[in-house]
Amino acid sequence: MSQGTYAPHSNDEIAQMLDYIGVGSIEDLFESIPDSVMVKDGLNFARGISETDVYEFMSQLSKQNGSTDNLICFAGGGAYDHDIPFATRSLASRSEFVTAYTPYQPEVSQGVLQAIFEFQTLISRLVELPITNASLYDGASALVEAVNLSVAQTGKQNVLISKGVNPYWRQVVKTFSKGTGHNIVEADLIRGTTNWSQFTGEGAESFVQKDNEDIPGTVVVSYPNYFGVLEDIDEVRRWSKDIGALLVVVYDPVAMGLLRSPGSFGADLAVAEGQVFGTALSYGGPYLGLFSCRQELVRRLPGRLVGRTVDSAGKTAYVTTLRAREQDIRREKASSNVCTNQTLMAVACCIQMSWLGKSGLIELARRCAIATDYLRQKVLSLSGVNGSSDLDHFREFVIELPIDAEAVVERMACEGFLAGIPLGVTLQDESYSRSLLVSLTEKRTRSELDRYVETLEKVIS
Amino acid sequence: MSQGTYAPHSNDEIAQMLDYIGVGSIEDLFESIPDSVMVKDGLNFARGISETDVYEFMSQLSKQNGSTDNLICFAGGGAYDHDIPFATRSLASRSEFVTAYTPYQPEVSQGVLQAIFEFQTLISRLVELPITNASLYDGASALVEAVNLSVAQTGKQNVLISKGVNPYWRQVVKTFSKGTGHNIVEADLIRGTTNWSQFTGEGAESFVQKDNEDIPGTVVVSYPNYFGVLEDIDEVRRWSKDIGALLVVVYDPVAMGLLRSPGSFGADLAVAEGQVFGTALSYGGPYLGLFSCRQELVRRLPGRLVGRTVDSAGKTAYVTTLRAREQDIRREKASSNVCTNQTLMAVACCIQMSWLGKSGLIELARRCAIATDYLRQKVLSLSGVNGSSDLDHFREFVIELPIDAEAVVERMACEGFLAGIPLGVTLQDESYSRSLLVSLTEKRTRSELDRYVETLEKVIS
Amino acid sequence: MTDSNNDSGQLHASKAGGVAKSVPLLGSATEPTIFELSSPGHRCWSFRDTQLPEDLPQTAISPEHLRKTPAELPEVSERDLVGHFTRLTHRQYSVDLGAYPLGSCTMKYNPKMCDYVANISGLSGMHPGTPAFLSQGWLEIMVRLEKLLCEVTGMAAMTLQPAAGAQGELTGLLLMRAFHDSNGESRTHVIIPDSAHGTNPASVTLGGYSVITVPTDERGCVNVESVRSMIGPHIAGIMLTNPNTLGIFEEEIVEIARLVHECGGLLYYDGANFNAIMGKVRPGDMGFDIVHLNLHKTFATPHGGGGPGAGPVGVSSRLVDFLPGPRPIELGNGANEVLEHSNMDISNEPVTTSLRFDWSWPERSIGRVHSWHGNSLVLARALAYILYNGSDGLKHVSEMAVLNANWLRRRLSSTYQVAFDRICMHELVLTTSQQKRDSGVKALDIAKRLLEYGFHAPTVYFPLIVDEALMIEPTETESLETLEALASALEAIAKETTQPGSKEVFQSYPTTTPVGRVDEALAARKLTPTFDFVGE
Amino acid sequence: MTDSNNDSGQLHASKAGGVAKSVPLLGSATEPTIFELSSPGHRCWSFRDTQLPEDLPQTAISPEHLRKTPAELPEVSERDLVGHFTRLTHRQYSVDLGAYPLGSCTMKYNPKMCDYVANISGLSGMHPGTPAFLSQGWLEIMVRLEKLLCEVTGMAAMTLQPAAGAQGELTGLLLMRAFHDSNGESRTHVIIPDSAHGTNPASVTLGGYSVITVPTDERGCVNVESVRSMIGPHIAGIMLTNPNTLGIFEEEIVEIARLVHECGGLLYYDGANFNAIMGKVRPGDMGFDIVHLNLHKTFATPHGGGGPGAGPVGVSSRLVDFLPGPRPIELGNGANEVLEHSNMDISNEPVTTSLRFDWSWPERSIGRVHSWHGNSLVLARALAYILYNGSDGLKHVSEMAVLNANWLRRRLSSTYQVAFDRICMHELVLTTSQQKRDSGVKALDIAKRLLEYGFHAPTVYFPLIVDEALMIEPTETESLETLEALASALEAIAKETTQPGSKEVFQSYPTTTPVGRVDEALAARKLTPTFDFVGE
Ligand SMILES: Cc1ncc(COP(=O)(O)O)c(C=O)c1O
Ligand SMILES: Cc1ncc(COP(=O)(O)O)c(C=O)c1O
Repeated sequence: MSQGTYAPHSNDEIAQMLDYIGVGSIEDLFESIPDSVMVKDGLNFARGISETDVYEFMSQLSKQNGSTDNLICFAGGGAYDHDIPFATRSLASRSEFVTAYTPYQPEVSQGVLQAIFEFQTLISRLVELPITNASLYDGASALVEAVNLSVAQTGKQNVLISKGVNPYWRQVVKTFSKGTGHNIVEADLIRGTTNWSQFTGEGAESFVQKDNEDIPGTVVVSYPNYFGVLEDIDEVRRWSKDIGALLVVVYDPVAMGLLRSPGSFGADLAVAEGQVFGTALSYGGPYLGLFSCRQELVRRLPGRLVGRTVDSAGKTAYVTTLRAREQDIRREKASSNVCTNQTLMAVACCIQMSWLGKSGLIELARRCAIATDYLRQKVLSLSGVNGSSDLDHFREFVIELPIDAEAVVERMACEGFLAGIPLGVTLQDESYSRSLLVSLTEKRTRSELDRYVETLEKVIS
Repeated sequence: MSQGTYAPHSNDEIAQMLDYIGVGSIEDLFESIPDSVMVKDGLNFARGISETDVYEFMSQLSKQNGSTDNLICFAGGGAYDHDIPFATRSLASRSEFVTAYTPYQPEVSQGVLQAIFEFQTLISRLVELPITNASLYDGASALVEAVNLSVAQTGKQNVLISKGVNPYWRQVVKTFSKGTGHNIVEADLIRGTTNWSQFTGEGAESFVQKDNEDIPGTVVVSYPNYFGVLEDIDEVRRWSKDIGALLVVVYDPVAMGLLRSPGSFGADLAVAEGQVFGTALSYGGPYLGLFSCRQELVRRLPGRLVGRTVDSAGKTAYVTTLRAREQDIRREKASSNVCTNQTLMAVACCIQMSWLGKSGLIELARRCAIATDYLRQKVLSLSGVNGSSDLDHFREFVIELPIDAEAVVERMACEGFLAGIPLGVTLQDESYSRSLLVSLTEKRTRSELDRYVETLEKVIS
Repeated sequence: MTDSNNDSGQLHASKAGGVAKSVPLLGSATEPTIFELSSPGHRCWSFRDTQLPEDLPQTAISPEHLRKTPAELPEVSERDLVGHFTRLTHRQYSVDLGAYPLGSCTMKYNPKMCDYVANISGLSGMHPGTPAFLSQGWLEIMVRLEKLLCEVTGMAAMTLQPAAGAQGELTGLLLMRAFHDSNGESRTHVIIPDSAHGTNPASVTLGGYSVITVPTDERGCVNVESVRSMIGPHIAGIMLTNPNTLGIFEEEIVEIARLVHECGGLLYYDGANFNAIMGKVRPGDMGFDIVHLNLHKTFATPHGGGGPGAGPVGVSSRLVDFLPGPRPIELGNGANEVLEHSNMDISNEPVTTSLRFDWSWPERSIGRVHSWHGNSLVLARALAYILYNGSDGLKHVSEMAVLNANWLRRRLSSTYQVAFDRICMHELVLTTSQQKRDSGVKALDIAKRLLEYGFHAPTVYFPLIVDEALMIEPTETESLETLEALASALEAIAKETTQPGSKEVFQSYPTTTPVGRVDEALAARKLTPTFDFVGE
Repeated sequence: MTDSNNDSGQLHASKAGGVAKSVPLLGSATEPTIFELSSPGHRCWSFRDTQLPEDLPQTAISPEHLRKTPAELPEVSERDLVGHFTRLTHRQYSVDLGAYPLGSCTMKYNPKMCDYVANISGLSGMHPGTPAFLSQGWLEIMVRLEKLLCEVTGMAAMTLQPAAGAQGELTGLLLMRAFHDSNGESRTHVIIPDSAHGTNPASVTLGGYSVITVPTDERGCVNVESVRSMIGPHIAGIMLTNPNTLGIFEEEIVEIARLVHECGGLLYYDGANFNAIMGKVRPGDMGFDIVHLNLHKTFATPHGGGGPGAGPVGVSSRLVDFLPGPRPIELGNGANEVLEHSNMDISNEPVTTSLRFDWSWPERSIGRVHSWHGNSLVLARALAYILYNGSDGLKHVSEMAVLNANWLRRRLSSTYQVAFDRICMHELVLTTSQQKRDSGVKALDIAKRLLEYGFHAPTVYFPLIVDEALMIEPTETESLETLEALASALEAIAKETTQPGSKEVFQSYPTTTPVGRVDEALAARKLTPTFDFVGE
């Protein structure tokens, strides 16, 4: 403020306003604050500086980061280095989208409302489920909400989650289950795919006895899973239906250009991280939680929903609807507490999916798959590098290194690569300390892949 | 086009359209082109590439440049490294401003028209002359148009220009005078200021004899001049009025925060380079030619002029006016051939001047002057560096170096400075080979100035 | 003249991407959906030339995994894409177009500078899984922001993970739970005022607690006697917004804090109204144990049409160990280093492996609440905003926000009834129940009419305890001149309500907007949530 | 109720920066000027902390130079600044909102990619006085663009300096003059078709020549016999637009070239219509000696509300020595190196002092025509656009532009009279003289009515030789669906003109726009060119 704030008032105006209000000073307006707790000597940090100085400072800080400016990104694990076309950037940053509030007054908010309506349609088409909400915070929160909805719907506290689901998301589910009291049971993996037999197999009678109250009402599986592996979802749907559980499928939106959709597997709920469509890596946020479900579940839908209707003259109009579910009306009985969501990212996603279009989405997925196949063949042929070769993968895969994966990431960084996600860190499991999760997008060129392999060879030998 | 163009047509649509038109192929549409001159084997350069690849390529090229990203800029000479605040950037890049045409349909072009009207007002207030047009290409073209107008008005082909005017602009004036036949006479400088006495003094009788047909009808002077020096414009106005000449003052818009305006000197015409208000350095363009004049000259005004009027309901509206002057109506008798101008830069200028406001403009000019004074004192105290110390300067000054100025610029570049403009180059005059024009803006910090002086000392010793 | 529809090769006009009829500039037809603009074979996309093989090897993915029918995404050209979404923006009100005095939402002007900060490629182009040694810039941003927010709120530490206010609330309640658990206590209830925002009770439920509602007294404050009567060993804590949603500062906060603490409960501060008190009073000093802030309100992240936001949660020292992990921390001795040093004190060294900042897990952390580290770019914006304003500037922001609200209160109090007519903080709540009684014109009608006067409407029907509420928050960025215009408009509207037949006339408003009054009932009855699914 | 105007401290409502009444979204009041939004003491500005002295030493500038009264720039807050200019954008039609079929203007969709290219800081942050060794990237851009444009036009070399088409024309005419001068000839006249754009005759005059006008024949082409009769030793050259402004290709161009060359004249090509012929035919091959291009038309620089553009001028080999200086050149042997090599062939070396590119002055240069090097960022955009499209893509662009125009021609020919109804190139000219005769409705009225149908109007009353001309250029970026909608609108309008009383009704159009029909006569009569100066 040595420079100024964005408050316009001149000193004269302040004086005039105080006078009009009938108080002698600004301090008088804060009289109701007990003196004992007032801030006496001002806040203990620097005075304001100019916009230029602030920007300069933030730029300097940014230079302490290894970003895609200086590291070629092979890291994924839930966040992917996709291209964001200029048209998407330009449109999504238009200030009407950026500086609007939640569309409380539909008559002057048709822009955002229609964009969300189109977003809902696009995601529903992607996953082949009829209902999609207006966004949640991120993939993890979408999963939490899916679990909450499912538990509320089935009345069963037990939730069975595959360890093929993103480990951070599982942590978030566990954190929030401390409040709801859901019982989260995790299914281990064997060689990259979920070992459901510990619950469904011979030695696990409980699951076939339908009246057992420990039967989980919710089953969560990821497709592809965190390790890039394509599990058998048909099978999961079969037995989960048998036990009367709702199936939540975590999916990769980009994969939908090539792979089967949650809806086609008969999923009840589908959740995903929507960052891949039009949102920058952004060091993890703001991202975009995607949430879709079957029509029967709509009355428990978390978050906002936009519907089409008409105005007083019968003209097409859009409005947020089924609001009675929401916290502002239902309060402590609401199905969710979500209020602010990630609308701007949903708008960007809508624009980006429209930019891709039908053929572009397929091409995008193909390109990710081609790059994955190319790199995987090459990397697995390096001596000392191992990995499963018999599983179907999409866009990411795990390699077992002869040395610590964190060390490899560090050394590869010196050569200009963000080599991947060291699984020992994300899974917090020592047995994974030599495992590296490598991810691909359409941005990676053959020469980058070739150099990656060469550099990796050098680094591990 | 291996990737695509921005033309939307599908192959089906193309076929359908050809059919509808009644031709068999695209080629049939080009039948009227004589076969002998048709392009046969296609154009001889590469096929299209993706947007991403294009951007990447251009970025790579940009890295071959020494820009303000890596060189601290002390160069001026008509283009200045001013800050462009974020609000200005953001507003001036709104696509309605960017992708509109010349406001031919005022009913749907009030945005651009009002912005130009405000721009005209701002520049007129700056220079204290009532008429300002909607922009010209750059400072040089504004000067050319001023000379053309003046010659047309006075009927006198002789034009007297101070060598204190930007040498490149003078070159442009001379280039275009080859068509108009104006006779450009240049007045030399003595120690930084124009030596008018060669024309007005004792030995130059012609100027006092009013009936001599060699009397120039136009006198051009720069304030501050190219060397940053503040000349005595009152004096020029006095004798130029005596001989019936119109006075054109070239000014620095930033200086108007501190210095007297062209209008206050009684100038008939005032022209400037408007880049300083909201336009990036841009390697020289697009910039913004500012053109103002007295009311009596409005019927000869080059370029567009926006005026206020009303619509059919009496509501305030803006429209381009006095169009009968312009080339599209007056054709070979038009006062100028200007059609496309630099509207977007005029809009940016309007926004930027509003951002500065009354106090900001003064502060901006003050800051330039303070930095100039600070650096000038320090640099002139270096041994081996000389410069005039008795003249008034604004924002730039010339130093005489003990070695070649181009060599100094080269060496200073290695230390991270764009040290200035070597005058031997711009004036194409060997006698200036050791002269360096050093310029300041509000962006330069004390530590940058101090380091500049230290580095210069090192470099010249 | 040819009948164009009988002509060959004609397509439906609604498919035309280049028609701007829906733009209010030219009238206000319906803008077709992107699906209606779709035409087979049109496209925007181009991908970089990777030099990789054209085809996916058959072996790569087994056929049973392959999708049978492609997702029907629209097929449009870039020109039509740009046209469509640009036109949508012309159908959207926003802060950048005019005042947006939505109470409880703090729709202030958001500096463009922050947009540019969020676009710095070294920030936006960072993968969140990048190891700490390569993320020192981001970690420093987070550590600095945490320290500054701690100073502003008077708390000991803060988690930056929560993505919005509501998520912050729930995080806070889980911290409350973890605290009581760690003391071996299982408390069951949380007290909430009847004026509270809906997210508060919803969060309490999700936190596994039951809500006890405390009524508001005649001065617009929490009834302290009621609180006194409610407290006991079952009380986990109390959630307060202060100033509360009536725009009134809870004067008895010290006493309330004493009461709640005495019974072993914790105080939760909903910081959605923090814009009123920066540099004037700190939740920590008032006795609050847990605080969430809405960075998208007070710290000027634009609201994006509904989000994103960020809802950092600060805690007093006894709760620090429970914070979500991982937390960004500064290594070395000077814990407060980044705060004490001048803002410009950053190392200009190139990226190195020497760590100044790192991640750490609090000892008894409740766990992770976000997929990654929170809404990082929102955090960077907030830091930039705070640095620009500085300690003095933030205080000025609050002072001006409160000044504006009080000016409006004074001005409007002769036309409308102010729900609690006393000095308010950053917002004021009117009740139009008088107007409703007299003319049948409702708060919603007045809101719709205000749109036609060139303003977004205030919040209506909240807080729930005020009949026919109009909740107005001008924010500090609106000028006196704008307040004057807003007040004049509201006065003119009040006058209009006194005209005969005003009830019906008002129900027809708004008419000058792209669409007229929207049929919300139909939307719910005949649910049509996508272009494909038409409800019955 | 209080009368608000009698209340204390009230300000005029038009000063309010936060009122969005002028936005068509909410109606369409008048937007106050920025001067009316000004209020003493409001401000946006903040400047960086330079640590320099606060005060300007008295000695620095003598008092007689100091300005006495400060310029009355407006005093507004950033919030009000942003509000005002954002509202202005809502009062402005643009390509991004819808079709803009202005004939002769090539208002195509401009890729956003180019905006981002122009914003690369290593391009936009370059001082134009930077020595060549530090400008290798920029020089390479210029050299590459020149070579590509030479290939597209068939010329030997090109100057990139001219800032727009008209400046290109004049530069070209000065080149013509220099050429004749160098041959010791002083020719006096330049032939121009009566359909020519106004800049052509104006440029001829400024080039010191006299205009001879050649009429258009019944096929819409230059009358070759007339040309034949006009030529002689006084003819400096001929200026042609091809396709001409009627959208028709000059079939006799080879013969015309022969005639003009035979008499020692030069052929000047006005490239404003170049969008029609890329990859199909080259001016150089047709015999043109001098060519200007409008990069802001064909090469997709957005028009910016009236500019900037760029008007490079290409010449045949005998004119190269006269080009404006300095020119960017590639050093070393491979003169065509940058063209032949793949696009990706650039050195990734850091900035060095080794020169691959430099500036050079043509031997007999006419001199400089721009303050610096031309509108550089426009040049960078054009290069990016050409690289994206490639040789095949540019041809496709022209083909689709021509296809679109012919589809419209075929479609509209049954409703309106096409001025010259034969296969056209990228644009077509209708005449509405029939409508005017029948109903009194003028081309201008039809244009205004079209606005209400959601389209920008075509160019009206140009070319001058066509009575009641409507000149339509759809460009290649509009889809068939949009053409269909445009045609339907024009057909519907034609039908409307046949209604009784249509003349008066049409004069009232447009009514759905922010302002109605604008009084142009009043604007000229009572000239008010600034907020301060009110004409009488
Ligand atoms: C008082 C109050 N509390 C909490 C919230 C919830 O914050 P968010 O929308 O960020 O989840 C809001 C937001 O409107 C609010 O006004
Ligand atoms: C045919 C023709 N020639 C020349 C020009 C002049 O070009 P500019 O406006 O770039 O000066 C135009 C522009 O409208 C034109 O259409």
